[in-house]
Amino acid sequence: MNHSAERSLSTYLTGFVLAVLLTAIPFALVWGGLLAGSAVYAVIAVAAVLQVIVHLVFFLHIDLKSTPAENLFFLAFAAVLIFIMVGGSLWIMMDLHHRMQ
Amino acid sequence: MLGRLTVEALPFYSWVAMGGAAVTVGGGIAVFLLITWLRAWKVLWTDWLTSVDHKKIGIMYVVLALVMLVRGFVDALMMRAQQAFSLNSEGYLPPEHFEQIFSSHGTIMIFFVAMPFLTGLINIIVPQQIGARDVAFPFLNSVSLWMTAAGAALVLISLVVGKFSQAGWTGYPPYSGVEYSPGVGVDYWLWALITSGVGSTLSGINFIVTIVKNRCPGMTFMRMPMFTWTTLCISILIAFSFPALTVVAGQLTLDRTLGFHFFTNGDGGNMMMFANLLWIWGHPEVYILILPAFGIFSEVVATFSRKRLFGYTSLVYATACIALLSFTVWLHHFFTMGSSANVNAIFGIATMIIAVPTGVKIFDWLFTMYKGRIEFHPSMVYTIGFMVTFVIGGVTGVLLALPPADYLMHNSTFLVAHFHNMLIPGALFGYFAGLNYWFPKAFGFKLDTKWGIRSFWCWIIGFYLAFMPLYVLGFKGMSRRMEHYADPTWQPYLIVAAIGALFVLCGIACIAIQLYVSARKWGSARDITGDPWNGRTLEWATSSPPAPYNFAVLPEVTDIDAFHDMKILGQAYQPPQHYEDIVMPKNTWIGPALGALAFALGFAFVWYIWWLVALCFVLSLVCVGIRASDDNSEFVLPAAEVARIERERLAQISPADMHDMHDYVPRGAASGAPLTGTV
Amino acid sequence: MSAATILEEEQKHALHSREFGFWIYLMTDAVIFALLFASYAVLAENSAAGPTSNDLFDLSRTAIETGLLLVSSLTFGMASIALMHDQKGRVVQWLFVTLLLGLAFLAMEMGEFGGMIEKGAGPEVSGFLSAFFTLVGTHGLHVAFGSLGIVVMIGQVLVKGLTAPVRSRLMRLGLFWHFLDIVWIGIFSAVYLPGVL
Amino acid sequence: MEARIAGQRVRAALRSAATAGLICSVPVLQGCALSDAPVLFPKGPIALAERDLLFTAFGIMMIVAIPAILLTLLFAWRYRKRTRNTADYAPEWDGSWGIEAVVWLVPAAIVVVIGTIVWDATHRLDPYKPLAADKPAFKVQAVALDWKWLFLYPELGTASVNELAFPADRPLTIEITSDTVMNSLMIPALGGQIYAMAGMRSEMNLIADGPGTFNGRNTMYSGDGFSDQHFKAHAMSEADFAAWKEKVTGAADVLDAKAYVDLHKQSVADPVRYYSSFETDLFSIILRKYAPIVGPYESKAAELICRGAV
Repeated sequence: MNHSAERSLSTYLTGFVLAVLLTAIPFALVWGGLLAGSAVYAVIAVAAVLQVIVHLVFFLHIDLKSTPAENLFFLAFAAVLIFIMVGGSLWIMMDLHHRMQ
Repeated sequence: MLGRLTVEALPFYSWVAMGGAAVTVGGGIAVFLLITWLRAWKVLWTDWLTSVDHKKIGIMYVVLALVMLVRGFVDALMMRAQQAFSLNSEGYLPPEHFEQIFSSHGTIMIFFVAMPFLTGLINIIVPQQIGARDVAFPFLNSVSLWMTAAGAALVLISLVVGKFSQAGWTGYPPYSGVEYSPGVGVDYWLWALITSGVGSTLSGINFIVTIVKNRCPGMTFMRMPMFTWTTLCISILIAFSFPALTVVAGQLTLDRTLGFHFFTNGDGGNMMMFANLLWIWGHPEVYILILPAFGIFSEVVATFSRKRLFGYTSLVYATACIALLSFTVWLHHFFTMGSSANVNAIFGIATMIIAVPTGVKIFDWLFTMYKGRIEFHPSMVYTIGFMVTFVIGGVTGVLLALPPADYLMHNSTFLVAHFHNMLIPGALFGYFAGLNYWFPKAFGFKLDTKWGIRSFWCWIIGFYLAFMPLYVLGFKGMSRRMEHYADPTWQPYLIVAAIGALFVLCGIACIAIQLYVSARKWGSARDITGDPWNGRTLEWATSSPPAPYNFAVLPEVTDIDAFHDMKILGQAYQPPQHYEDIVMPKNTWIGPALGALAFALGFAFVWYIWWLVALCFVLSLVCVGIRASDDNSEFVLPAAEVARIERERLAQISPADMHDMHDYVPRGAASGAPLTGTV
Repeated sequence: MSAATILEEEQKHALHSREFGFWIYLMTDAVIFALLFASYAVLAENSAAGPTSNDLFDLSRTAIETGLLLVSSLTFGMASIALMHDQKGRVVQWLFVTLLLGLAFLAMEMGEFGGMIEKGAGPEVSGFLSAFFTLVGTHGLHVAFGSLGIVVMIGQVLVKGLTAPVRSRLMRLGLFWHFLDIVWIGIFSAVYLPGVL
Repeated sequence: MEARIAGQRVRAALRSAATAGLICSVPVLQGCALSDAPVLFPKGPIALAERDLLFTAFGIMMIVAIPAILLTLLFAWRYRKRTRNTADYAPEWDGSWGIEAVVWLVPAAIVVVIGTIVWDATHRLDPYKPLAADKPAFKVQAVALDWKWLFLYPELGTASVNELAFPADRPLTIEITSDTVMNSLMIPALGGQIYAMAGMRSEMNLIADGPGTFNGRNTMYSGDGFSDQHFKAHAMSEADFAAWKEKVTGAADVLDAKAYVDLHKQSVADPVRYYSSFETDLFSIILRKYAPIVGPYESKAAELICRGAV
């Protein structure tokens, strides 16, 4: 969204390397069965969130300073709503699931 | 060849169905003949249907809304009549028809009356209020209109070919699933929702961008008129809540058409997920309908109290609060599904919190009236009627937000009364206020006030008579959607409610008469200045109706009531130093074409005519492709032409037409002087 | 001002508006995917006596698909850099590479879907499979539209050159392509990896 | 001038509205006293507590609602435009911290109060919560069918259609499910309602003040027979209940798998029916029908019920 930002090769390569790492970790854990229980889910979730941030920063060039404020606002708003909608839905449906046994 | 479409689909199986079909087809033929008789086809096509002018698109939206209001109201009248008579009898409607009628009533009123009405008013007014020449995406605006019209057409044609849904406007599965509703009704409902939902989403995005990017110089966010603020908020709500409708309607369509198991009984479906997703859209939708009306009330109450709006900042924050909170309360539509107390209590409390900013708004309007000079224009009378009646709806809303009380009232007529109590005074009265207020802006002459006031009294009396009995019937244990009943003590209430519906019928007739009477004597009620009510915001700075470009020179703004200040400072109606060329979008046939294709695609999908589905899809892509490769979609209106139009306009205005501003002092930065105040 | 400069000014403003509008569209699309994820999470266990995710998912295939999409994000980035340096030929080359990667991804996904349906694990078998096919299929549909967009844009670059509207469209297409990669992160993290655990 | 005429018009219209309202309210007042409204005059402590919550919240909200309504009417009257209005006019007055504070904080305080009450009441009146009583709860299993209610009495080994009977001196625990579309079971005089959904088991606990007969119904629209999908709930004295039990136990019909498959067919306005016994584990089998598990059916009967045919 921002025209002046430096989109050098190194930005994309850094992003790519980080993304590969953050993909490799969860795949390796699951494939190799290196971890068990809820820890695996935690690692997958953290790696996913980090990788989303990596993509936003290095590929979509989101930047708190140079990205227009309205774009940041809508990104944040969407994040909050997705949290409310997905979190709320899961909470409601899990609760229902338990009560309907 | 024709999928499951056969002769059986034609309505020769009962007199009710034939009657509905006859009225629909007859209405269509009448309109066709009228246009032909007026030789208006060419004008209609070149000046209106293909137009990308936001004002014309807005007018077409409102016309669509008013036509569908009549259709939706006929449904209401038929339901009230049925229940007034059906004590221990079948009444005059078999269940099959009664069910279609209450389903289409809700669907039409929400999607094809309220949505187009508010979108139309927004289209006509918001670009002018922010001092812009157009919306951000004029072509997209035309597509939105025609998608909405395509959805409405799908509902209308369901009366003639096949049947409409019998699953209620919320269409809860598994009843709306293919196992229990195998016919085409639910498919019509789904495609009407999907098509018009796409239109609404595009409108939402369009108006966010318009308001964020197209404001005139000096108009900061905190100087935007309240109607623009509410429009911005609901555009955001539309953009972020309609995806939920798209998802849930898409999933139900997959269930019905391809045998998926999202919401089926068994096979791993979960019907409560439907309720969950539907209301993630549905609750914000309530505020999408009501907030623009709140914006209209804010404009009207300031103008007709001849005062600055009280608590502008407070109103802005209250609007934003309501918009955000509206995403956090959806579970209150299904407290009774058996959630645990924690879930119910938290969603109940979140719901009640919305009452706070809503209450604040009521008091802000109240104190705008305080120490004002109130003129009982129909818009203002609708506003006062709203303020009194909406409070009752708010109270009953909080009652329903108490989960244990909701266990008693859910699915009862109390609930029906409650949401009509929100949507009739809260939304519809606002749109009517807007219709009376902005009509001269759109058409250049004022609406008759006498018939306006009469329509108000019929509507409000009709409202109280129709819905107060339903509150009581809720206490008496009457469920909604009952085709007949056995309790004789219910009948008197239902008869009163039916009388209320007759009053509303008079209200609608009054509006029709008002339009007719005003059109007959339009010459004497001409609005020459473009500012018939001594308005305060920028839309009154343009002529009535505005030139295609709205503003010859974009205004500069220093305060919220921009035009009010211009009038005080003598800056209004002044020709600028020089005129400039103006870029305008060209009309295009692609908008109506896409609408027609969306209609055909929906129809084909409903009847499983797969070759037509594919054809429409490909043709739509072709249309989009033609449009996307057209780099020549705009033209330049030369400065000389602009100057001619403006000179003609200003020459008509004599000082006698202008409003006396001696009561007012300029304000803030606009005056360039410290406040003197005349309190 | 001449008509040409006014049109140019107007075009600049319009392109800004389009870029912002497209951003909002992406956010609403993100909500659509979020709700499809929520549906999947709710229905993931509902395999209704049919095959479960453990029976069906093949992580090596997922890993290759992930790699294809990730590399395609990088190659689209290369196209963006070439665009910045006004290297028309390079832009077309990198777009073409991206297109090939996208098509390879689609081919693998269709192979996966076809295999599952053949095995009697089509979307009509259970709530789990309905949600799976809808979520992953919607993503695939987006990739297909993105690929179509790349074809169109290669044509536009060749025919019209790197004009302002073409640049703006390429930038928006890039956003879309990177966005699809982000959605894919969600898919392998919420669908495939937990599915084989 | 115009304003004065408008004012007169408003007055005239107000008068006619008041008259119309009075005329219309007469039949209402005559014909329909509200003493039979089950929500307002409940017959059980649960419904009573729910109603009291309704009344309390309503009362508290009047603190804001009544001033809002009265002030609207008062201001509209006092500050109307007319030729000689002595009322103050302050066209530039647009804010007051005092007023803002009151209009934000008073409703907020009310929400805090009602919110506290709701948190407590929602937990106290959770329909799943077993009721404290001297005697153990009487358990009934309710199945929503098109368009009738089937009640199973595990304690008695009997079943009934469109009639629910239970001893008045014991709490009533109803397990609810559906063998059709979503329904909602409600007995307004005794308390709330809970959805009945296929494959899911929901629950409701109620208790009656004493013997009596109450209306119950499905409140969730479910198709053509919906209007007639109601039943009588009888809270019975010990003697009456014993007699009723006798009557049902002696019924000729038996609700075996085959009879259930027949009963499951759509029918409208069914008469009350009694079954002296029902298929073993019928309720669980109906639940299992929609929540399939891997493996064979546990019995021929289960297979018949789940598949509708063997």
